[in-house]
Formats: sequence, structure tokens, C-alpha cells
Amino acid sequence: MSELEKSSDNIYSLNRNEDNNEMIVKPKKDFFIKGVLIFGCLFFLFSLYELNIDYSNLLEGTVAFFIMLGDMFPPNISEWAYVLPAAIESLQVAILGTVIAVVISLVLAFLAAENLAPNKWVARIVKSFATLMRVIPTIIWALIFIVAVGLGPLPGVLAIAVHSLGMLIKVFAQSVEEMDGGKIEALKASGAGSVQIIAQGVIPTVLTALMAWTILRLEIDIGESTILGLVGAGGIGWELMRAMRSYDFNTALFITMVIFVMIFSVEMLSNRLKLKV
Amino acid sequence: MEPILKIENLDKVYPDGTVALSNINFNVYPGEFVVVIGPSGAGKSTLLRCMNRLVEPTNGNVIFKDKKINKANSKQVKQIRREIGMVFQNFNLIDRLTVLNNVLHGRLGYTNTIKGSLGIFSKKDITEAEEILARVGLSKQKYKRADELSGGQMQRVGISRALSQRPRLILADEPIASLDPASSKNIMDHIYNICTEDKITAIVNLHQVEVAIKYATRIIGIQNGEVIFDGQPSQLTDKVIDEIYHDRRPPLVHAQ
Amino acid sequence: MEPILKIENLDKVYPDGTVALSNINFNVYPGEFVVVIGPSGAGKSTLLRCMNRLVEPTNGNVIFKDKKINKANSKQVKQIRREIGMVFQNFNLIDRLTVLNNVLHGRLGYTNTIKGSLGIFSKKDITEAEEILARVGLSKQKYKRADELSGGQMQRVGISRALSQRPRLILADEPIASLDPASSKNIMDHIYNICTEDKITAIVNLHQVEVAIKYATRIIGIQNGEVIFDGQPSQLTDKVIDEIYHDRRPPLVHAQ
Amino acid sequence: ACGDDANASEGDNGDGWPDKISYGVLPGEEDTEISRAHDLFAEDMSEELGIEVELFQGEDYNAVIEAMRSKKLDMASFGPFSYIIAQERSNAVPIAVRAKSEEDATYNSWIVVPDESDAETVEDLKDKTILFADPASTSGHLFPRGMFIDELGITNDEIESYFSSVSFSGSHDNSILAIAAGDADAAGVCSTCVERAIEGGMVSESDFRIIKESDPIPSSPITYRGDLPESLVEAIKEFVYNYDNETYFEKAGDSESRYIPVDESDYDIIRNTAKNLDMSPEDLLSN
Amino acid sequence: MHNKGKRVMELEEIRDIRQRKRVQTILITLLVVGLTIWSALGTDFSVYEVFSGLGLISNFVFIDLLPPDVSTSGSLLGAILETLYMGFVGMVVGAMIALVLSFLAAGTTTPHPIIQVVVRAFTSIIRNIPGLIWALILVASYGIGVTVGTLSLILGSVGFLTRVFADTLEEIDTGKIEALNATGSSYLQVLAQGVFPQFIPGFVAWSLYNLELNIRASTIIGMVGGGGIGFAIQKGIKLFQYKEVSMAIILVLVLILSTEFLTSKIRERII
Ligand SMILES: Nc1ncnc2c1ncn2[C@@H]1O[C@H](COP(=O)(O)OP(=O)(O)OP(=O)(O)O)[C@@H](O)[C@H]1O
Ligand SMILES: Nc1ncnc2c1ncn2[C@@H]1O[C@H](COP(=O)(O)OP(=O)(O)OP(=O)(O)O)[C@@H](O)[C@H]1O
Ligand SMILES: [Mg+2]
Ligand SMILES: [Mg+2]
Repeated sequence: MSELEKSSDNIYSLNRNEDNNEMIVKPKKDFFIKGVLIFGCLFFLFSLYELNIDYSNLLEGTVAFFIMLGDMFPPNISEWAYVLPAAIESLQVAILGTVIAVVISLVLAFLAAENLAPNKWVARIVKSFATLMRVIPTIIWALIFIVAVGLGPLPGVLAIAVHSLGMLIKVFAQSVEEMDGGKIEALKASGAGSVQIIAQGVIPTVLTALMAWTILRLEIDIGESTILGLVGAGGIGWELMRAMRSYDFNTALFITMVIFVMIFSVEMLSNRLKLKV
Repeated sequence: MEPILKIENLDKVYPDGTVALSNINFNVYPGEFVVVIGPSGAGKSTLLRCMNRLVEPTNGNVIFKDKKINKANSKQVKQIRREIGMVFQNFNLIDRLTVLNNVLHGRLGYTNTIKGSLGIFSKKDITEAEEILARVGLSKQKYKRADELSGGQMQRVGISRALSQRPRLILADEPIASLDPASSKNIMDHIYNICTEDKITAIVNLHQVEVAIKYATRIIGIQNGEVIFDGQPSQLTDKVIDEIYHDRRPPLVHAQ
Repeated sequence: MEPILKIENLDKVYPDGTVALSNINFNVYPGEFVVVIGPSGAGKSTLLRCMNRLVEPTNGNVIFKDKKINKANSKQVKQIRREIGMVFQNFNLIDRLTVLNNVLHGRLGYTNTIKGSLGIFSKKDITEAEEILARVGLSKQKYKRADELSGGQMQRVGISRALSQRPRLILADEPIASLDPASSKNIMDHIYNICTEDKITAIVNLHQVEVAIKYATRIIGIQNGEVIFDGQPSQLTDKVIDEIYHDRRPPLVHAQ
Repeated sequence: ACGDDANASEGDNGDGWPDKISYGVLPGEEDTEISRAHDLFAEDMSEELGIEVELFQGEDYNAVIEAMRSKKLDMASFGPFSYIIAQERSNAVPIAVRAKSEEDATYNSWIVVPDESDAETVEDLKDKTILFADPASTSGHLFPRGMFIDELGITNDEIESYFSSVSFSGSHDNSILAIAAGDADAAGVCSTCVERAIEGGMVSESDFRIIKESDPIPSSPITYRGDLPESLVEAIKEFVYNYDNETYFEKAGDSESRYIPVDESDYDIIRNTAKNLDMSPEDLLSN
Repeated sequence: MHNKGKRVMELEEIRDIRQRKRVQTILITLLVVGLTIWSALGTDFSVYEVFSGLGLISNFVFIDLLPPDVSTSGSLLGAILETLYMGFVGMVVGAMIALVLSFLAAGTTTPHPIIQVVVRAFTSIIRNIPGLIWALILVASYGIGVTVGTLSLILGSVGFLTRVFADTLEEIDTGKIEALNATGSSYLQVLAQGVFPQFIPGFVAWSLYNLELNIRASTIIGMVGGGGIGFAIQKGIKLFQYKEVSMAIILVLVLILSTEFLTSKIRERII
């Protein structure tokens, strides 16, 4: 008993000692963050000034905006026989583009993740490559692929795939990098090879994140595929343009609603999956 | 008796210049239950991880069953690692997989790449994994996801994974540091009993001196990357302990 | 003496049908150090949380200093909560704020909404918070961020936050469950000493029977939502313990 | 590689005809309507020629020109300006335009000002803000710019300094809307686009005034790729010139209209204007 | 005995659940594969065509697009700056609006579930209508130029940020909020002192990421009259000045990389 007492006293004094050794750390004045904040505010004002937005027009425009919204009602569904197949085509373009991107990025992401890549440079190169793919607008990708495979949905699929690839590589690699390194080590320590480590250790761990990103990307891609209609890739984007050009706002609203429903159902799906995974 | 593991003049200097180990020499003989103690930052983890080359030694040799691990090529390293089970402080299980699947990961080193990647294991491996789970009292949990377990249960899965490698040597790096005292005792009992029954050699890093004294057949004390004690638990006097921890002796494991 | 807290016929049924508490009755008198023990899922946390209405009781009354908490409107609840400090298992500090700021959160209930929201506290509150920190040995850490502390230090901040409310009653829900044994002792000592010195009544949920015996002036044993023991620590025989935990008594806190 | 491709798509029709013809349609800027009629046209042509005709509709003439250039597209309809580029870049040859008569096969470019503007002539626009539709628009950029140069006696490079600001709205619609709202002092727009916008209720005739009208601009031609087999071209021409499906022309905007033959020289006026503006295909494609 | 029987049942139950989950996984996989095949058929996908077109792609890229026309970089600089201004203003205004909306939309902080549903529905509409469509509508009502570009970027930012902010808020440790409630703090105090500090890292990180998104989005919005580098790109394409387009893309790349670099520095300091 007395020994126990003694040791516990030790603990106490130990704690005291530890505390005494440390200096009071004064609250850090972080000039960096303050600087960034001030700079951000100034830059915001400067940007506003440079943009030279006409605020009086803002009010008028808003009135016009709501009048226009009002004009759009009720939606005109008489064109459904054209709109729905076009919507389906856009959906197909988005799905296939996303799937291709996911499959390829699953390979490349492991090369881009610094904790798994054979070396740092491979990771950096793959990542810069991914950035470039993201920065080139989908429309330009579409043009590039039209040269290769002609008009139609196919260049749309490819354009979406490449553009998505750029984002998915980045976010997949990030998820992999965020993974607890110990788990990888544990498999390594049991003599597993790198493919096995990825398949049995990394993928199960990051699966939820991958699925979330994939579905988010699908949402974006449905939106993108509507733009691609404009470059001859067909689909619902062209229908929308057609309606807008012929001032058929009621049909335009219907088309917008169809697009909304497509993207929204994917969002719902992702919410559902979040509960399940 | 031939040592199962020989450490010869082992040095480890991390790229940032930290000298984590300097000139470590000792042999471990089959059947020993070695506990490594030492203050935080002494180099315990580094030492253990050099043994299966999760950390690349800077100098010296680590010889496991007459094979120099530090000289082995990547294929040989994998083969050697198969025979060395490792147990981690924070378990390092793959959360979303079942307990059984996690245990079967111990067989990956023996399974061909494709099958292993797809998680296809032989009937025999599965039966064996189930037996191991029965041994650590987790039969009922085998289809649970690893992240549905309590800490103590997770560590038992960690041990099972190591066991399913049918290892000759088990390395455990603070296997009980993130467990509550009750689970700690349970885990140490399991490691100790299994190693004794199966004649597996064990090297365990521990912070808790009493626990070390209770289980070890031999204790190695490390400080500043050097072995400063190597002997029987009975030889570990308070003076020696004080020396190992300087006056940084970790608080004892008592609430009362 | 008037009881500070009266629990009358308290029931709690969760929306999913779980009966967490049924017909609990007891009084707590000023200065008592009550420890509530019981197996996991017995309803200890539910009981404690009913006391400051973080959980809405289904039936019965919780009367704190003659005010029925369960009948109070939201403003009154806030006033009552100000006088009841609470300490949590996982500390529940706001990570990115300083230790001092976290302690000052205990004063929010006394500070006007705007000032409190902006984190502006009176000179007096600050001095007092610093005194409390000095008491628990954290003067040097007061400007550190809460997430830079060790678990034991975090819990001391948790206690300080509760103290800065100048509470009449402290509720602590397994305050040491996520701490190592050494820090556990330290924390229990702090809670005990402070409550004794300041004459604060304490109700503490614990898993560790020995710890309960060591500190409690009174022990309440709960099982399946019912009080099955209420008495002095000395009355808590092994037989009673067995009964409380059925055969699910938690393993003792010994590694040796 | 290109040659191989062309061969690859050739079927076993004795005359080296391809398996199918792909036909790309852009909405010409003077079109009164983007119609659903093209499906019908493609179907009828397919029936007549006995080979499949695949139809692509889009908004972006770069896509059509590039596809034709890499021989992924056999026939296309272009706007006047995009046609002269397509001729240069993709070897496009014009066949016909859709119109009621020769005279009707043209449209105009207008310079318009807001109704309340003081400007009566182009000279009055000095130091005012000018809006073009989009950089590649025939009637929304090329011709208005040409008119400024002719009327004001300045060079192409002086345009930017002559006016206070010169910018692009992106489309004829945007331009006329901006004029109606008084956001710009003048704009170059196509006559038919404005008429369409009035019909659509976007602007009213009283919102703007026309201060200058251009020479007639030939309208949008159907073209084929120059290296199609002679016999196929003949068959296509015969089909197009004799095409008289009332339903089609009705849907396309005017049941009275038919396809009227055109040839390269009909577009010389565009080429000349473009040349004056350094926007001829040679200038654009040289870099 | 009885006990044991019950436990065995449990084990089997768990196995059943596992098996059901496995069946579910297989079904989902089949569904995805099925959808993919359906899409491949619908879009006439052919790997052969893709690969046979590679030569044409390289022709186009290396002859038409490259090398970039450096001489135009001067005139493009104004456009890229305009894009930056638009993106930044869109981000700041969008983040401010989203900040308020997200507190209403997150389950953990909303004052009332009905408000939560309304705000969520509202932002979902904003988010799920593509930026291009917004731009088309906005151009029709506000005219052309940077106003519309900025407005559609604000709309896009509000839609995106409200969602991610709300998700971040919902991930916040409720225990900490409870701890403040237990001290008798008021709703606003809990938000300001308990929720907000935890929310800051997410707030900053997502806002900065949104800046990047905005800069990229403005290349599309510019095409329908929103101004900035997007319009320059569009103009380049239409006039077949592909080398100018590639120059513009390089400028966008530089801008994105520098924002990425800066934002990662800021993120490091704040988290
Ligand atoms: N990757 C690394 N890079 C640089 N230095 C490292 C690295 N890993 C460990 N070190 C340093 O090497 C020394 C030994 O570390 P090691 O982790 O082996 O100690 P330990 O005895 O296991 O400590 P603990 O009891 O805290 O786990 C320490 O000073 C540590 O900071
Ligand atoms: N929010 C809830 N909804 C439904 N059931 C709940 C909820 N919270 C707790 N319970 C159930 O109420 C019972 C009592 O739970 P409580 O957390 O009070 O037990 P405890 O004694 O604190 O257990 P432990 O020692 O594990 O903390 C348990 O059966 C638990 O599953
Ligand atoms: Mg260690
Ligand atoms: Mg509890």
C-alpha cells in the first residue's frame, strides 16, 4: 500500500515537473493568416472595382429575370417525343464517360498517390497530367475527339471521360493518400505483394470515398453532357439550344426540368448510398 | 541452440539525421518471449521494424533463420515476412472487411497475386483462420465487419492475422497501448499463451514495465538507440528501471 | 438536510422502444460523492443525462434545488444547467480554441448572447478561469490549442470548464474511460479533491469498481435500468458486485 | 492515314460509294427556325440514294468543319462565312441553298441603334459603343465591320480606336436585346434574326432603328466533301435539286421554298469582305 | 444452454445479413455493368474507332493546337485577370450566402426541420441546373458581360458550397455541442463558440476549392457571353486561332496551378 502511495505521489510530482518545464506559450499572433485575410478583403474590393458591375442594371435584370421565369411557365411538354430520347442519350453519354474515367483513374490514381507510387516523380507527373486534363475545357476535348471519330455521341463520351479522369485521378489519389499508412504496412508485413495490398487493403478502405466521388462526378457529367449537345454530340443540350433559339421558353423550361430530374435523381441515389455504405 | 534471429551491429539513421539505433547486437533464440522496454523515442519501434525491413537499416545485419533480411531482394523479403507475424498498436485492420477476411490477409503472402487480390482463399486457409478465431474467442464475430468490434476484439483479430501466417516469429509493437487495462491483460494472455503453445518466438515492445516483468522470459532495455539492459526479468531492479527511463519512468498501471 | 437532487419515479423509454430507465428513485444530498456503476447498457449515461435534461425523461421528476427540471421551459432549463457542471468521457473540448477559451465556455450561460458568441468575457471571468487552470496544473497550457494536449490534460480542461460554471453539482459520465491508468488516477484525484474542497456534490459514472470504492461516499448500482444497489462502498460486497454485473463483471484493472 | 480511312468506309457499291453518308447540319444564322425537318430530308435522301444517311445536328461549326476535314463527315450545311472556311479547310463544295427564288436566296446585315438614340448615320457613331454578335458571324461581324470601313473610310485596325468600345455579345439575340435595353449604342445584326426575335416577343419593333443595311448576303449552302465519288455527287445533286417534299419545306419554314443551285462564285462577296478584314481563310488558317 | 442456442442464432443471422449484403453487392455490380453496356450500345461506342483516330488526334494537337501562340499572351492577360476577378468575387459572395444557408440546411444546426427542407430543396435546384443553362437565362435578363458571368458563378458557388458546408456541419462532433448545451449556453452561443470553430477548416478549404472550380467554370460561362478568358477561348476557336486557344489554356493552367499552390499553403496554416 505504502509503495503504491509512493509511486502515485511520484506521478503527481512528475506531472508538476513536466508542467514547469514548459514555458507559457503566448497566443500566437499569426501574421500570415491576418495578412491573407486583409489581402483577401482588399482583393475582393479591387475585383469588384475592376469588374465594374452596373448595379442599377442588377435590379432591372432581376425584374427581367423573374418576368422571364414567369414566362417560362407552364412548361410545354409537347416536344417530349424528341426531348426524352435526347435526354436518354445524354444520360448514356454521361454514364459511359464516367465509367471509363473511373476504370482508368482507378489504375492511375494509385500511381498518383504518393504513398503508393513507385516514386515521387511518377506521382507528380501523373498528377500534373491530371491537372492538364481538367483545365482543358470539355468543349475542346470534344473538338479533339470529333477530329478523331467524327460527330455523334462518341466524342462526347470521350470528352467527358478525359475531363472526368482529370478530376477523379486527383481526388482518388487524395483519398488514398489520406489513408492510414499503418494498414498498408500491416499487409506489407504479412508478405503481401503491392497488387494484393491495393486490392485487399487500399480499395476496401477508400471504397466509400471512391463511390461518393464517382457519384458526384456522374452528377457533374450529366450537366456536362448537356453542354456537349452544342458541338454535334447530340443529346438534350441541342434540344435546349433549339428551344432557346426559337424563343420557345416553355419547352426550354420542360427541358431544364428533365435535366434537373436526371441530376437530382443521381443526387438522391448518392444520399441513399451514403446511408448504406 | 541456433538463434532464430541475429542482430549484428545494427544502425539506423533517419534521413533527417535522427540516429534512432546505434550498434545494436543481440540474438534471439527459439521460444523466447522477449520484451523490449525503453522511454518514448528510444528506438523500440525502429528496432522492431528493422527486423522485417519495414524500416531499411542503415548499417549492420538482421539475420532471420540464416537469411540476411537486409540483403534480400524484394521477393525474398516477402518470403521472409511471411514467416514473421506482426501485431500493431492500432491494430491496422481493414475496417470494411469481415473479421475472417482480415485474418485471411495473413495468407496473402502464400496466395497467388490474382486470387489474393480477389480475396479468394483456399478451403484449408479458411478452416484454419476459423480455428484461430475460435482460439482467441472470436468465432461469433467472424462475419462482423472489423470496425464493428471493440478495441480488445480488434487486437485479437490483429493477433489472428499474424497467426494465420503460421509465423516462426511474432513482432508486436505496443500491442496493448491503446487498450483499456482489462483488454490489455486479455491480449497479453493470448499472445503469451499462443506463443508458448505453438512455440512461436515473440518480440514485444511495451511501455508498461510490470507487464513486461510478468510475461517476458527476457527483457531488453533500450535508451537513445542503444541496448542498455539485456537479461532476465528478475534482474530488472528498480535501479535499472530508473536508469532505462532516466527519471522519465512511465507512470505505473494502477488506478488505486 | 435537504437533498440537492431528487429523482422521483424516473422512466426513460427511447423512441425505438428501449426501456433505458424504469422507476428510478433516489435523493442526492449536498456534499455527496455518488458513483454510479453498472454493466454496459444498464442506463448509467441515460440517468446522468436526464438530470440536466440532455435526455428528455419519459416519466417522473428530476428536481434540482426544488425546481423540476423536467417541467422547466427552455429558459429555465438553461438557468438550471448553468448550475450543473458536466464532464464527458471524450472531453468534448472545442479543438481549435485555446484552453482558456474552452474553460470560459463554462461562463457562457452567464454571459449575454452577443458577447458570448464573440468570445468576449469579463475580466473577472478570465481571472477566475486562470485560477481554475492553476488549480488543475494547467497554467502553462492556457494559450495552447485544446487539441495540442494529452488526454489527461484535456480532461483537466473539461473539469475546469465545468468548474468555471461555479456549479452546485457536477455530473461526470465515465470521465476516465478513455484515459490511461496514470492519468485516470490524476483526474479522479482532481475531481474528488475539488468537489470536497469546494463542497460540490458529484455524481460520477464509472466502469471501474475499485475506483468507485476508492472515491465514492455512496455507490449506486444499476442494472437494466433499475437501481439494484444503493449504499456505502463498504457495503459493496463481491456478491453484490457479481449481482450488478451478473456474470458480466468487467475484468479488474490489473495487468499483473 | 486519312486516305486509308476514306477507303475503309467505302462499301461494295461498284462505284466506290461509301456504306453510308454522314450529314451535319448547323443552324444558319438567317434560318427562320431550327427545324425538325432535317430528319425527313435525311430519310428521303437515304431512300433515293439507297444508302444510309446519318444526320448530326449541332451548334458549333468548328466541330462540323473539323469532322469534315478528317473525313468523318461527307455533307454539311454551313453559314456563309463558315462555308468559305470549310471550303479552304475541309474541301467543301456548295450544292444549293433553300429559298423561294434567286432573289430570296439572300439576307442582310443591319446596323441598329436604340430607338431613343440620336444617331442617324454611321458617322454619328464615333466614340460610341459598338456590339458585334460573335467573331465568326457573317452578318453580325464580318459585314457590319465591312460597312464601317467602307462608310467611314477607315482601315480595319482603326475600328477599335474610332469607337469608344467594340465588343462581342456572343449572339445576335444578345445584341438586339442589348440595343433594346440601351446597353450599347449600336450593333451589327442579321435581318432575319431580328425578325425572329420580334416574333418571339423578345423585343418590339419600336425598340430600335436601322441606320444601315448591307448588300445582300448569300444564304447558307448545303455542301459535300470534294473527294466524294463523282457518281455519288451527281446522285446527291439530282436528289437535292428535285427535292419537293412539301412537308419538309413546310417544317423548314416555308412550303413555297425549294433548293436552288449555287456555286463557289456566289460567295465571292463574302471572300472579298473577309479579305478586307484579314479574316479570309488564308489569314485565319495560316498560323 | 438456452443462452448458447440464442448466440448461435445470432451468428447465423449475421451470416445471413452478410450473404444478403453480398447478393446486394452483386446486384448493384450487375446493374452498373448493365447500365454501362446499355450506354455503350446507345452511344455506338467502339474502341476500334478510338484507337484508329489516335493519328488524327496527334495531327490536330501537334499541328493545329501546338505550339501555343505566345505573342497573344499580352492581349489574353486582361481576359485571364477578368476571369480571376469573376471567380474570386463569385467565391466570396457565394461563400457568404452559403454560410448562412448551410447553417439552416444542416441537420445539426437548423432551427427547424421545415426550414432545413426548404433550404435544401432551393439549393438543390440551383445546383442541379447546369451552369450553362443558368448563364443562358441570366444573359437573357441581365444582358451580356461580366455581370452575368459573376452572377452565374455566384449561383454555382451557392449551390455547391451550401451542400458541402452543410455536410461538414453535419459531421461535426455532436458531443461537443452537447457539452456547450450542458453549460446552459444559448443557441447562438453554441453556434458561434462550439460549431463555428470546428467548421472553420472545412469552410476555408471548401471555399478555396470553390475558387478553383469557379476559374474553370468561367471558361464555359464565357462562351455564352459571360466574359473573361472563356470568351477569349471561344473566340479563338471560332476564328480557328487554335494556337491562341492553347495559349489561353496555358494561362488558365498557370492560374489554376497558382491558386492551387496558394490555397494549399493557406489550408496548411489554417487547419
Ligand atoms: N520516419 C522517421 N523519420 C525521422 N525520424 C524518425 C522517424 N521515425 C522515428 N523517428 C525518430 O527516431 C527515434 C526513435 O523512434 P521510435 O519510433 O523507434 O521510438 P519508440 O521507442 O518506438 O518510441 P515510442 O515509445 O514513442 O513508440 C525518435 O527520435 C523518432 O523521432
Ligand atoms: N438514443 C438512443 N436511442 C435508443 N436507445 C438508446 C439511446 N441511447 C441509449 N440507448 C439504449 O439505452 C440503454 C441504456 O443506455 P446507456 O447509454 O444509458 O447505458 P450505459 O449504462 O451508459 O452504458 P455504457 O456503460 O456502455 O455507457 C441501452 O440499451 C442503449 O442501447
Ligand atoms: Mg514506438
Ligand atoms: Mg454510458
